[in-house]
Amino acid sequence: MEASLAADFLGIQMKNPLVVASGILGTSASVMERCAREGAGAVTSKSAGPEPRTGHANPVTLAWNGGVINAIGLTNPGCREEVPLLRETHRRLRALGLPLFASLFAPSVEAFGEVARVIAEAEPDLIEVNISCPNVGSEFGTPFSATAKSAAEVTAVVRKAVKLPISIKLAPNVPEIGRIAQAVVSEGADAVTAINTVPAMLIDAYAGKPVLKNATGGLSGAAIKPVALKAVWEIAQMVSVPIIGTGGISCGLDAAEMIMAGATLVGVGSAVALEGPAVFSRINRELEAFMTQEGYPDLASMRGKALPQK
Amino acid sequence: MEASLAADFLGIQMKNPLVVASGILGTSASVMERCAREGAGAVTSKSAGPEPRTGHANPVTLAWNGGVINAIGLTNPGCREEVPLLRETHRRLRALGLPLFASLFAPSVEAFGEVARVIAEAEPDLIEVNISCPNVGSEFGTPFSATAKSAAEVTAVVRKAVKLPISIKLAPNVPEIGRIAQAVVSEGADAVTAINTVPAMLIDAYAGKPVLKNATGGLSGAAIKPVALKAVWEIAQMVSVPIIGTGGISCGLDAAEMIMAGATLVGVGSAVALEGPAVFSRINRELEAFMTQEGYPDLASMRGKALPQK
Amino acid sequence: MKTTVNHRSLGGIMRPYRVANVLRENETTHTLLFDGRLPEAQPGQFVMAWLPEIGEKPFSIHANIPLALTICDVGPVSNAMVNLQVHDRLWLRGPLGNGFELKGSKHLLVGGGYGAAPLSFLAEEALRQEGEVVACLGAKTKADLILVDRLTSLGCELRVATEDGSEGSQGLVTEVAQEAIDAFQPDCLYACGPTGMLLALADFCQQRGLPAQLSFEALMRCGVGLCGSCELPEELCQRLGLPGGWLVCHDGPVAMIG
Amino acid sequence: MKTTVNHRSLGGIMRPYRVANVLRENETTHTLLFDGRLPEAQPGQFVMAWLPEIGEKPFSIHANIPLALTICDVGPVSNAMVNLQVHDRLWLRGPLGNGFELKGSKHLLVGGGYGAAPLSFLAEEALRQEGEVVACLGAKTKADLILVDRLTSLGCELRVATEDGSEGSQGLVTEVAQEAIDAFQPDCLYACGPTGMLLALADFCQQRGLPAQLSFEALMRCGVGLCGSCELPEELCQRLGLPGGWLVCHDGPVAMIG
Ligand SMILES: Cc1cc2nc3c(=O)[nH]c(=O)nc-3n(C[C@H](O)[C@H](O)[C@H](O)COP(=O)(O)OP(=O)(O)OC[C@H]3O[C@@H](n4cnc5c(N)ncnc54)[C@H](O)[C@@H]3O)c2cc1C
Ligand SMILES: Cc1cc2nc3c(=O)[nH]c(=O)nc-3n(C[C@H](O)[C@H](O)[C@H](O)COP(=O)(O)OP(=O)(O)OC[C@H]3O[C@@H](n4cnc5c(N)ncnc54)[C@H](O)[C@@H]3O)c2cc1C
Ligand SMILES: Cc1cc2nc3c(=O)[nH]c(=O)nc-3n(C[C@H](O)[C@H](O)[C@H](O)COP(=O)(O)O)c2cc1C
Ligand SMILES: Cc1cc2nc3c(=O)[nH]c(=O)nc-3n(C[C@H](O)[C@H](O)[C@H](O)COP(=O)(O)O)c2cc1C
Ligand code: FES
Ligand code: FES
Repeated sequence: MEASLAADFLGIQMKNPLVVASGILGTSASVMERCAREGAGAVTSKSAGPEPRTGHANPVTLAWNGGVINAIGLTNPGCREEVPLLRETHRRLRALGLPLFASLFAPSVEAFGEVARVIAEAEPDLIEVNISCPNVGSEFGTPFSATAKSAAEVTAVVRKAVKLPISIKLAPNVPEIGRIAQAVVSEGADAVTAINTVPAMLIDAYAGKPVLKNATGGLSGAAIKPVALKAVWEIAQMVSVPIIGTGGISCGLDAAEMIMAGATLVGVGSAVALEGPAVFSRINRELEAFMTQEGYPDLASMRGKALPQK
Repeated sequence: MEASLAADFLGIQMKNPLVVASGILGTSASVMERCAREGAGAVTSKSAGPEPRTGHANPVTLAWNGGVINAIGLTNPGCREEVPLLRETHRRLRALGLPLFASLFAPSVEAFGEVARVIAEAEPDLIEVNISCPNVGSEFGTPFSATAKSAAEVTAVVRKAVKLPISIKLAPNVPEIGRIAQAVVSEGADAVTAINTVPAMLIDAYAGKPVLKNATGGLSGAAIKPVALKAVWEIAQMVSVPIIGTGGISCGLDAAEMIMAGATLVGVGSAVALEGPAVFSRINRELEAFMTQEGYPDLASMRGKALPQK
Repeated sequence: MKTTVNHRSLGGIMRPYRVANVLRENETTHTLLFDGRLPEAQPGQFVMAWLPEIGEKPFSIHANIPLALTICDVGPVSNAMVNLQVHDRLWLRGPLGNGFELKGSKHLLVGGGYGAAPLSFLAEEALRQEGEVVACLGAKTKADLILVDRLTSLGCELRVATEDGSEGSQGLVTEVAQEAIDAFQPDCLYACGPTGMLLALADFCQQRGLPAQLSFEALMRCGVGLCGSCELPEELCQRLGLPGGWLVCHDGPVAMIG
Repeated sequence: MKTTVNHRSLGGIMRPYRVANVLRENETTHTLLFDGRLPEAQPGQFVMAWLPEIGEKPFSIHANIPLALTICDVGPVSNAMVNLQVHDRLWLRGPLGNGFELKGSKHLLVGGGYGAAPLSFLAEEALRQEGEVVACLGAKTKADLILVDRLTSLGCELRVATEDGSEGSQGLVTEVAQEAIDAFQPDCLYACGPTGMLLALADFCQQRGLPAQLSFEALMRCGVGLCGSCELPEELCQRLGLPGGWLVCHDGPVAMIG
């Protein structure tokens, strides 16, 4: 019997657990529709903030060891421009039976509430609150994901601002990500997304300079899969809300491992660079083949399998 | 003219900037002597604690994406047994003109002072205080490197306990490693070592289980070089003590990049698995060739080149 | 636990190359020849070129043995690159994107401005395979034309158009190209140049049922299909019969039409 | 920015294999045959074998086409492995360590206990290269002997010793080996077994000026030369003429003597 990839996420029915991670091709209705057509189970839009941003100058992405290091710098049209874009995207995704997750960020706790209120006008299926972008530190200071306290504050403000389901996106570079997850859940987060990129930089010895124009950036892709697995595995032991496990997933086995670590959905970002949005249908195919072969009838039967047995 | 690899570290004269990272072959006088003979500039002993430890059961190390993930679990004979081992090692290294760095750890702030006092009997050239091992969390709780406060407390205690130069070894999984470096320096650290491994885990989809017996471990090697570079680059902007830049260094260009990020010495760990201790002479050769070709007469002329210009 | 990074590279890391020679094509355009080559570059593919503290921009591969880029000075980054001297370094990552695919044996190449650069690489390959090549080049004025001699000496039949008639026919290169289609009856058309030129050619080829391979430009940031900034506008995709969300860096730069 | 991971692999990641067949060598020793093979394994190299929630231990490669391990039940991990059934999984990383290097054409193989396992792989290779192979196997008693038939059927000349004389000569395999050295005049001796046996052979070979390749065992943890746990004691290194700090997993398991 063929395994089923169907996922239930906060009552949203999805064809499969793969989510286009925020910042990956989430810039237009047409490109998000493309990801949907090529096999994604849900699409996250590029994080939108209070005002338009052009982001950092090139170089903004570099390959690293099977992964990527980026400092795009949150390029986005601003939340007000984003609303019609999200509406149009939502219309198209709905026709294909896919949910839309809308990502947002802001420079202050209060601004998170305001941006969330604006984005909520587009009625996405989920608001993903990006409190963990490592690439705007020089402007915004330490990300809110740095401590349980600041993460919880943002969550509370967004929770008050909108009725839609919210997921808080956490950063890996903290001593205990599980405690931060606990804090955001206790302030009303419906889900947790983990992880954002790992703060990092490349230097070119011949140039004697950082390569990214922004000097530092965030590491993603294969290189960080073990970091993401550990984060999700820890969070899953601390909270009972669903987790969108993201980081380094590039094949069906990776996705299975992420679900075994406790994830309900699986975010895919950098792997898109390997073969374009077709990566989603490949990962789904591989995941289904793995599940069928190993006798997992559905995602639930696999979820959390690598967690300590109670 | 040939470039000089000579390094001056806290007044200690070294033939080259390469340091055998703690936990890498630092278990006996004979194996540390071997590293010295094969080209290292200094050798760090395996971290010793208050009591003997067998460490975790196998599997304790796995290859990952050009790097390694390990959960050795601080296998060591205990600091009292360590003293004669260090004395003998020191005797042999001295004959070869190399300094010995002695690493230690402890489960509590006070115990750090006690272990340091014992280890100091062997009179190593530097005591490296490992407050950042990710592999004993289940026994010891969050590493002391997690916050500026706990890191500073350990530093103060060790500072009081011994007269020898001390370096505090920091963890990468913190929001702002530069602030932690500042805190330990203000409590009297003579140097900073960064980074320890990045907390991580591997899961095997077919087994449905974590692969390391300890479930989680620490990532090292090529995969983490960008994380280490960023940590050192940040620390170098916050403190003026020398930095032992460690993480993912496996060739001469890597070493040059680490020095350009602000490191005075360069730790090498996982790359030893690529070709054995011969890796030290290769990296030195490559570094010297690079410096000669690019017209850097000495390490000082290269140091901090990738830092923001003031 | 399997690592899958064996599909398509991520564009590779930046590698420094040294300028081995500089050819002045015209007042604003220089061809830089380098001391190395890229792994397996195809005509039509591009590289991202970086100068520390200046910036990074995409450039078509003009030749690969030895590697050459033809750079037109239009702004700060290209200006710094045009001013590079022999022995200076330029950092490249790539090759990126797809390339042209030679179809049949009669090839019509149409280049506007520095669009001639990838076409010269393509012509070389086509002639190596013993195809017949007609190349149409266009520019505002004679002084803006590039690579005319290079393409002629390779063995292409050349047709030139300038807007002011200072060289070749007066008018647009699209007009010369249309004449060439009728006269030469090519198996496929390959073009690189401004979007307006490409769209005009696309319409004309669609009418004639002639397959066309058009190399587009766009604002590139990541260069590897992640950031979305190089997406071809949806109206253009519809007009060209391309699927929506077409990415110049990943699906292109060459769009296969018809 | 260059990534250098092209020297020696880090032992690779754990990969699951399935048991395709189990051969019972004796009461405590089984040879497991698997449904795949390792990339380029040499006789003398080893793998780290893992069973989830049980443990990981090193085992010599007995054969690679198909892959086979010969496992003797001496404790919890080896016990679980000996009890694996057809279709069960075992996870392996490797090949690790160096291998034997065939020298000359007359080869003397000496195995104690499951030390016969890598020697069978070596004999196969030596005979493929048309060398002459004499193999000496030793054990406490007849029931402990393994791979006697396998080595004979490969075409080796076999000499067996048991401590109780229940099979072959009575005594230690080292004695039989000494006789074989005199009678056969080999170009090199290759041995695997308990440390005492290896040291006795090393002394004897050094006296005779015969090169020897001795495969050592040690407590292995990382298996890739990082943790130091498999270091051969310094006295042994001195006695064998090996450099101090010799690591069984990285420099060995095969020590080249003389
Ligand atoms: C796939 C691809 C291949 C390319 N190949 C080449 C090539 O082989 N040779 C080459 O010279 N360029 C090529 N380009 C274009 C090249 O990337 C730009 O010319 C360059 O980015 C300009 O950068 P800049 O910082 O110097 O100027 P910018 O600051 O980016 O631009 C300065 C001004 O010039 C305008 N401008 C930009 N491009 C052009 C243009 N083509 N014509 C007129 N005005 C323009 C801009 O809008 C801006 O107003 C290619 C682009 C792509 C996407
Ligand atoms: C390079 C290398 C190659 C090896 N190749 C093989 C092989 O091909 N086949 C194989 O069966 N084993 C081989 N071994 C040994 C094998 O790794 C051990 O037998 C195994 O680790 C035992 O693990 P365990 O957990 O079952 O027992 P443990 O708990 O580790 O050991 C149980 C008890 O048995 C003792 N013991 C361990 N090894 C032996 C031994 N060899 N003889 C007698 N007592 C012993 C221990 O000291 C302990 O008291 C090899 C070891 C090395 C280092
Ligand atoms: C080019 C790029 C841009 C990104 N932009 C965003 C963003 O805008 N908002 C966000 O929350 N995460 C962003 N991320 C992080 C990803 O969503 C994801 O968390 C991370 O890349 C790890 O997943 P991966 O290894 O599959 O790429 C970005 C990542 C990349 C590579
Ligand atoms: C097998 C292994 C054991 C280690 N043991 C220790 C240790 O005992 N004490 C310590 O401070 N760091 C230990 N480390 C961390 C290294 O010293 C080093 O900080 C880290 O591996 C990053 O460097 P690398 O990428 O060059 O390996 C260990 C690392 C490895 C791979
Ligand atoms: S430049 Fe980023 S998707 Fe094309
Ligand atoms: S087993 Fe770790 S060094 Fe050999």
